[in-house]
Order: sequence, then structure tokens, then C-alpha cells
Amino acid sequence: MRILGLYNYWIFIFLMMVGFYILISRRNLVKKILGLNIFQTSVFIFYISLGKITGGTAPILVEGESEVVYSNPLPHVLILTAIVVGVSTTAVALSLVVRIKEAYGTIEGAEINAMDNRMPPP
Amino acid sequence: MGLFLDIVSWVLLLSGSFFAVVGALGVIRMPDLFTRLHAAGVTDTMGAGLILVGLMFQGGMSLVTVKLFMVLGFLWFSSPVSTYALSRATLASGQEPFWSEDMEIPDTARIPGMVYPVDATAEGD
Amino acid sequence: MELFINFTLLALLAVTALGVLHVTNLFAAVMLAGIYSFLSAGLFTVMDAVDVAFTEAAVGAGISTVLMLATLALVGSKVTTPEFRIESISVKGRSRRPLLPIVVVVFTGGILAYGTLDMPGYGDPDNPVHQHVAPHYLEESGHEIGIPNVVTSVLASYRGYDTMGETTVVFTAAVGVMILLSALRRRDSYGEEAWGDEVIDDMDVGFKDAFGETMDPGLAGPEREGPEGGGG
Amino acid sequence: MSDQVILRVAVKIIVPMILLYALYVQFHGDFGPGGGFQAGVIFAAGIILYGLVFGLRRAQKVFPTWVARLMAASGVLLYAGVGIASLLLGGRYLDYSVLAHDPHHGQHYGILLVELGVMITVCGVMITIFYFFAARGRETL
Repeated sequence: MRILGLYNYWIFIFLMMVGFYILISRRNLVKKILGLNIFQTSVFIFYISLGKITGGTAPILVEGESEVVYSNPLPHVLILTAIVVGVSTTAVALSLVVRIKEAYGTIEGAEINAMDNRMPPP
Repeated sequence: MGLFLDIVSWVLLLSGSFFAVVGALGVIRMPDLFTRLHAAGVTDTMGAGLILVGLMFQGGMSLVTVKLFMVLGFLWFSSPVSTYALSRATLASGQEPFWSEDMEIPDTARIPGMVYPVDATAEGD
Repeated sequence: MELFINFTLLALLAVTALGVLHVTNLFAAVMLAGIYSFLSAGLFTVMDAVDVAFTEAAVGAGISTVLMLATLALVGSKVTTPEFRIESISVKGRSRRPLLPIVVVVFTGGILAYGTLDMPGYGDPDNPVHQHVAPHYLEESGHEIGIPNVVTSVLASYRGYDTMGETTVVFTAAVGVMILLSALRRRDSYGEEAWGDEVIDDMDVGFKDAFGETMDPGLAGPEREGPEGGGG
Repeated sequence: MSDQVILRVAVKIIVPMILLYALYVQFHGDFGPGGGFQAGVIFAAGIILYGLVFGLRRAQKVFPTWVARLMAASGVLLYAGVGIASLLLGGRYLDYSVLAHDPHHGQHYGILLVELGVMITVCGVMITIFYFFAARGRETL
């Protein structure tokens, strides 16, 4: 029974680590951003899962009934705003990638480093 | 009456799920994008449609049913359009429909530079 | 039953994440990320967070994917190796697989998994999260605020400061994008035009034919019609 | 463009529905799932869909860049302005109870205005970001 209560945390950790692995092992900048997004979403799911109460329902008050169990609305509020902020910051990261592509002609981290080390250009 | 509605709705839900699984299998098993789109169409029309109708029976005469009906209408409107856009983009990007291995392709229908499976098997023999 | 749905969705999420890790074509990776967003939206619904599911479906699978595709149209969707390739570093995908990232990831994941052993189980009503302010919101919001959706009342009223800060962050992100992308394009320091022309043209055809006259060539926003507007 | 009839007709029908739905989500957010963030994103998605099919230039005719920028800024201004208004009316910052004759109505007005501000900002920001990404790199090709 204990495992049934915990396995989804392990899957969140797995997702988070997959995102982390993409972030640190892949050289392509767009791929890195995707990894960061996966990492971010795993944190979101973790937060939401904390707010869940077994047998609960969505936190929209039902008129006239007092026996209803509602899930915790607080993580929902935090994550709701975090998702929109997340896509905005992703947009900033993507525009940085676009500028890097224009300046270096590549979005591969290794090549960018090598070009930086090769300065001044021939 | 309630039991009857329940049975009808569950039959619809289960058959919808069946069509969704069939569509998913088709997407995996079909050889190229066009046939895969064809398979995915089963999920869009029969799968989603039957599931939504089943849910309408669960909802009864309420606002939920109206909303589900609107979802159904939107889905049946948007999924053919998106399938059309996808297949058109695939054609425009130069990908040809899958040719059967023993199919005779007339020279006039060939696209220069394109490799056809029938040629590949001929070379293999 | 709910547990079963939950488990299936989590397994699909894990598979999709591995797919993003595995594919080398960025276009496929972006589409997988969109699927990932939809799956997590489904998971949010199972976990009673309908508002969050709604947002994730609209943002993660809609706007985010469109932005990623627009970026790919600008930077190319393949992991390319242009002519100024450096000999000592092989950048061709996974030809070199260093051990360090795996060690770091496994180690961190192990520590986190060990930490979960002290966590309250999923759906536990005695979870400390449910003991602090949440009962107040759920019980008092009805007659303090007077609207049924507690998420909205917490978002806009109880935690109004928080939301204002988030809105400001969103606005700031827009300002950042404007600053970054409204600068004139310049040639790179090697004197070449900083574009992988073939890749871009390929993407252009696909994108354009999929969606019609997607992005008009020769278009310049009003802010970019400077003397060097046609700098290429 | 002439052979994109199906897409164009479909989008012409779908886009008004999306915009209307965004407004529904916005103003129904007190009673069901929804609110400013979702409504803003959905509204922006409608405009972006229009831009994808009809081209950026026509989208910018429908929804000019300056409008998007103005919205991005004025939403935050509206949000902060509600806070200032409640200060001026004698309450604390963002305490909506003083906005009307009784606290319940005040909270209603406050939440409505604040959510409206969120929607305006999010919508403006998303459309601005899309315009900038879509227009980038096209002026020299």
C-alpha cells in the first residue's frame, strides 16, 4: 500500500531526471530548452499531486452541500500562474536561441564554444 | 429507464474506446503518413464521437450535454481540416504516398530523383 | 479505476519524455513535447486541477508549440554540422556519450527518491499541505468572497499580490522578447551571412504550405523599417 | 493562396468561435474553471491561428502590433490601478472590499477587474511574442 502512495513521486523524479539529463547532455540549444520544459512540467505535476485528496473533487464550491471533499486549491493557483510565466520565459529563451543562431550560424553548444575560443577570427 | 440509459451509454463508451484503439494500432502499423492519417481519422470520428455521445447519455438533459455536443461539433469540424492541412503539407514537402511493392509505376508518374520500393526490390533480386 | 488512469498517464508521460530524449530531429522533439503537455493536462484533470489542466492544454500544447515551430523555422530543424566544424569535438548527435551526466542524474534521482520515503502518500488527507491555509480558503471563501470557484478567489483576491507579480513577469518577458528580436540582424564576425540558407528554405516551404502564406516574405514590422531594414 | 480555400473557410468559421469562447472563459471564470490567464491565452491562440493561415500582414491589419503592445502594458496597469483605487478608497492595497458599498460586491468588482487585467496582459504578450517570432528573419529573405 505504501508503494501505491509513493510510486507517482518516483515517476515525477524520473521525468525530472530525464529533463535534467537532456539539459546537461545535449548540445543543441533547442533540445536543452525542451529538456528544461520537461523538468518544469514534472515540478508542476508534483505540486498538483500534493494538492489531491483521495475522493476529493475540483475546488469549485457546490451550492448547498456541505459533505463534499474538495482538493487543495492552493497548489492549483501557484501552478496556474507558473505555467503562463513558464511559457513567457521559454519565449525569451527561444528568442535568445534565434539571436545566437544569427550571430554564430549554429545552435550547437560545442561549436559556439569552439568559435568563441578561436577568436579573433581569421 | 435509468438502467437502460446506463447500458446504452456504456456500450457507446466501450465501442468508442475500441475504435480509438483501432485507430492507434493503425497509426503504428500503417506504412506511411497518408495511410496513418487515414487510420487516425477513425479515432477522430468514431472513437471520439461515440465516447462523447456516451457521455451525453451520462449527462442527461443538462448543460453538460449541450457542451459535449458543441465539443463534438468542433471536433468534427476541425479534425478533417487539420488532416487536410497535414496531408497537403506532406505532399508539398515532397513526400509521396506509399507505393505498393508489386505496383507498376508508369514512367510518366515518376518523380525524378525519387526512390520507389518496387525498384529497390527489383535490385535486390 | 482512478489509480489505473493515473498510472497509465504517468507511464505515457515517461515514455514521451524518453522519446524527446531519444529523437534527433528537433521537429519531432517539439511535437513530442506538445504530446507531453497534453498528457500532463490529462493528469491534471485526474488530480482535480481543472483550471490548471485548462491552462496547460492551451499554453503548453498551443502557444508553446507554435513558438517552438516558429523558432525551428528560423534556426532549422536538424542537428546540422556546417562547414566550420571543429575537428576535436564531434557534435554529430550521440557519437560521444560522456559518462558524467548519467552519473549526476542517477545520483540526484536516487537522493530525491530516498527523500520521498518520508513523504505522505498520494491523496492522503492528513498531508501537511492540507492543514495550513487551504481549509480556510475552502471554508471561508464562500461567504468572504462569494464566488464558487475557489481557485479564482484565491488567485485574484487572497493571493492578489502574487498574481500581480506573475503578470508583471509575463509583461517583462514580452519586453525581453521585443528587445532581443527587434534588433537589426547583422552579419556575423566571420563576414558570412549568418544563416544556414538551405535548411531555412526547406523549413520555409513546409511551414508555408501547411498554413498558407504563413509569414509574408519581405514583411517588416513598423519598428524595423529603419535605413538598414533590408540589411541582408 | 488560391488553393487554400478549405483552410481559409474553416478558419473564418473557427476564429470567431475561439474568440467568443475566450470571453466565455473569462467571464464565467467565477463559476467554473477559467479565468484571466486561460482566456488571454485562448484569445491569443485565435489571433495566432488567423495569422498562420492568412499571413502575418493580414493578422497585423486585424490586430495591429501597437494594440498588442498597448494591451500588454495596460493590463498590468489596470491590475496595479485596482490596488491604487482600493488604497484611495481607504482600504489596503488590493483589498477589494472597499470598492463597493458592501464587501461582497467589492470583491466581485475587484476580481472582475483584476482578471480582466490579467487577460489583457497575457493576450497582448502572447500575440506580441508571436508577431516578433513570425516577423523575424523575413525582412531580408
